[in-house]
Amino acid sequence: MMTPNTAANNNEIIELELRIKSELQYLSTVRGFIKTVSELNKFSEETVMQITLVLDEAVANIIEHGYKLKNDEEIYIKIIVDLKKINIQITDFSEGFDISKFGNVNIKEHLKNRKNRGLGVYIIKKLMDKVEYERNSASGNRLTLTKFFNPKTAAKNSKIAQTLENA
Amino acid sequence: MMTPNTAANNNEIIELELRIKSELQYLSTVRGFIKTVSELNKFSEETVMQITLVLDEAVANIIEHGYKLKNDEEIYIKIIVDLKKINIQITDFSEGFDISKFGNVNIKEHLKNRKNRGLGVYIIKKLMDKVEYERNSASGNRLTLTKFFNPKTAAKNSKIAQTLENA
Amino acid sequence: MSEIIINVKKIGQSNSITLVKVEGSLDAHTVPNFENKMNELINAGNYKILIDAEGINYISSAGLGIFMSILDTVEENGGSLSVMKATEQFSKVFAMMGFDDLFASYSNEEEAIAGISGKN
Amino acid sequence: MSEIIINVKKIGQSNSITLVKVEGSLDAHTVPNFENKMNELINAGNYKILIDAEGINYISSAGLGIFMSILDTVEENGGSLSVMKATEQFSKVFAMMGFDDLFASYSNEEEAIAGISGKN
Ligand SMILES: Nc1ncnc2c1ncn2[C@@H]1O[C@H](COP(=O)(O)OP(=O)(O)O)[C@@H](O)[C@H]1O
Ligand SMILES: Nc1ncnc2c1ncn2[C@@H]1O[C@H](COP(=O)(O)OP(=O)(O)O)[C@@H](O)[C@H]1O
Repeated sequence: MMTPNTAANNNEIIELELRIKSELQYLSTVRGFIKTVSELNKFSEETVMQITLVLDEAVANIIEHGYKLKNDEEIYIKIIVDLKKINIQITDFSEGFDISKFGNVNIKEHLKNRKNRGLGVYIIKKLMDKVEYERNSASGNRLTLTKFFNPKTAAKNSKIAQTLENA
Repeated sequence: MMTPNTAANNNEIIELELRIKSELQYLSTVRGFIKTVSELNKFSEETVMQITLVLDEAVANIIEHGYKLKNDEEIYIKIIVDLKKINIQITDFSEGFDISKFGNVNIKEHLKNRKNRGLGVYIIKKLMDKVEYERNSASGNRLTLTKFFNPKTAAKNSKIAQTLENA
Repeated sequence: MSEIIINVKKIGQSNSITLVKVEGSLDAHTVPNFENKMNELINAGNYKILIDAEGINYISSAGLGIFMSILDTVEENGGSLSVMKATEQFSKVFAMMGFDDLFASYSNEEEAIAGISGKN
Repeated sequence: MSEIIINVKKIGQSNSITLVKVEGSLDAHTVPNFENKMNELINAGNYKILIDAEGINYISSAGLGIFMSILDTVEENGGSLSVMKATEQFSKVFAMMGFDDLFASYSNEEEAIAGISGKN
């Protein structure tokens, strides 16, 4: 494998960051950002659709539940793409929410009861291969979402997704 | 006039930041960023065209002349839009270049001699109403570019542009 | 684009179907606006609703949630909620959540009118 | 999109015009590629060049600079550089810099062939 540096020189690593204030109107900006990053990288349409939705859900949750709709708070979205994966790091400075500890939604039960909330976390876990949460008082909450390009690598790493799939 | 805070609540102030590494491939990302910001704000087509070009020129110059094509250096692009103006702040950590001190290009002379460089600074100064440069050893170089929505306000502030226009 | 445009029209036999054309993105930002409009319609007694989704270029879980709650309300009142001309993103998100089993989906207005009228 | 696509074709009487169709954005990133291709063509003796700009969705000063230097070289060799089907952004940037006086601009291939052949 190439070192990150060589890869960067060959345009094989992409690293971009978008910083927004905690306002729901910026959700469309976040989606536009993904679209632009995708054009740089020629992701498949399916991948673009999935990471767009996941990022929208994650950022909407931070604004609504993390910052409780308070404007003017910070959210950083960093995208790092290498030959194997798309890595999305979302940073915020709210109280924090450990998504990995959040009970899996039984989507069939959910639909039966016509609950109209609680779908965002389900979508995030279902569509990403890896979902990690880390909290640090200084550097804030960091949600790291990973999607592998190679379906085989993905399968190995997508225990959560598989569990949900079989739910 | 509204306080910034009230305005933000009314979606009248927009503040977004894009952070890129010093690679020319990201110029298209920067342009995509402007496009997305413009959609949020419904700028005129003319304005979008102008700020897209100006930002592309300014960032290309930082990468080529400031960072001398060295990858992996940081460039921050912040856009703040209020009811009166679009404000673009570009930050980098290279040696710095005071664009305001750069001699104005005589574009006719330039064209006569068929010089194929030195057009970027001309474009930046011509299309923006205000071009300011500030250097701080800690926080880097900051180029602040302003475009007013109201042509009357713009005229008052566009001494540089006018001088160029008459050149 | 951050706004949505909603247009309402009565169609079908004796104008019994309320066709709601939605244009824009249905995300957490725009959904409250959509929800208000739908609630107005439902409160005014429109229970047979057909959504023209051709202009919905994006839907997130916030949008899905509203579809669920509209479905609840109209069915309680003996009505129905259907969708026509769904875009790819819309269809995929609905299918991913298993929502496609809950809503009738049509490819055009004629089919939709026939289908909805046949059902009730 | 960060890449450009360049297609070359000979047109006009006795194939004397080199039509270069450029697709993509001509910015500081893509211009070296464009410049290399143009230098190849010029070094091979193609001095009557027509650029099909329909697919150039964006041009910055880096792109303008190359047009200037191509113009220099082909005119030195008794040739010409023309543009056809320019997009709005392309035309505006050219006009802003006063470049529109230096290049013949045509709206389609027929006009271009007539114009270029008439000139030389
Ligand atoms: N970033 C976050 N900060 C705090 N709480 C969160 C966050 N994300 C999700 N949650 C919690 O998890 C719940 C489920 O989230 P989600 O599945 O997106 O559904 P919804 O947002 O519709 O409630 C939320 O209601 C909230 O209590
Ligand atoms: N950000 C920058 N850092 C250092 N030097 C710069 C910067 N921007 C412009 N310059 C200097 O100003 C000159 C003119 O720039 P410009 O008008 O963009 O033309 P070009 O980039 O084609 O030379 C450059 O050649 C360079 O010497």
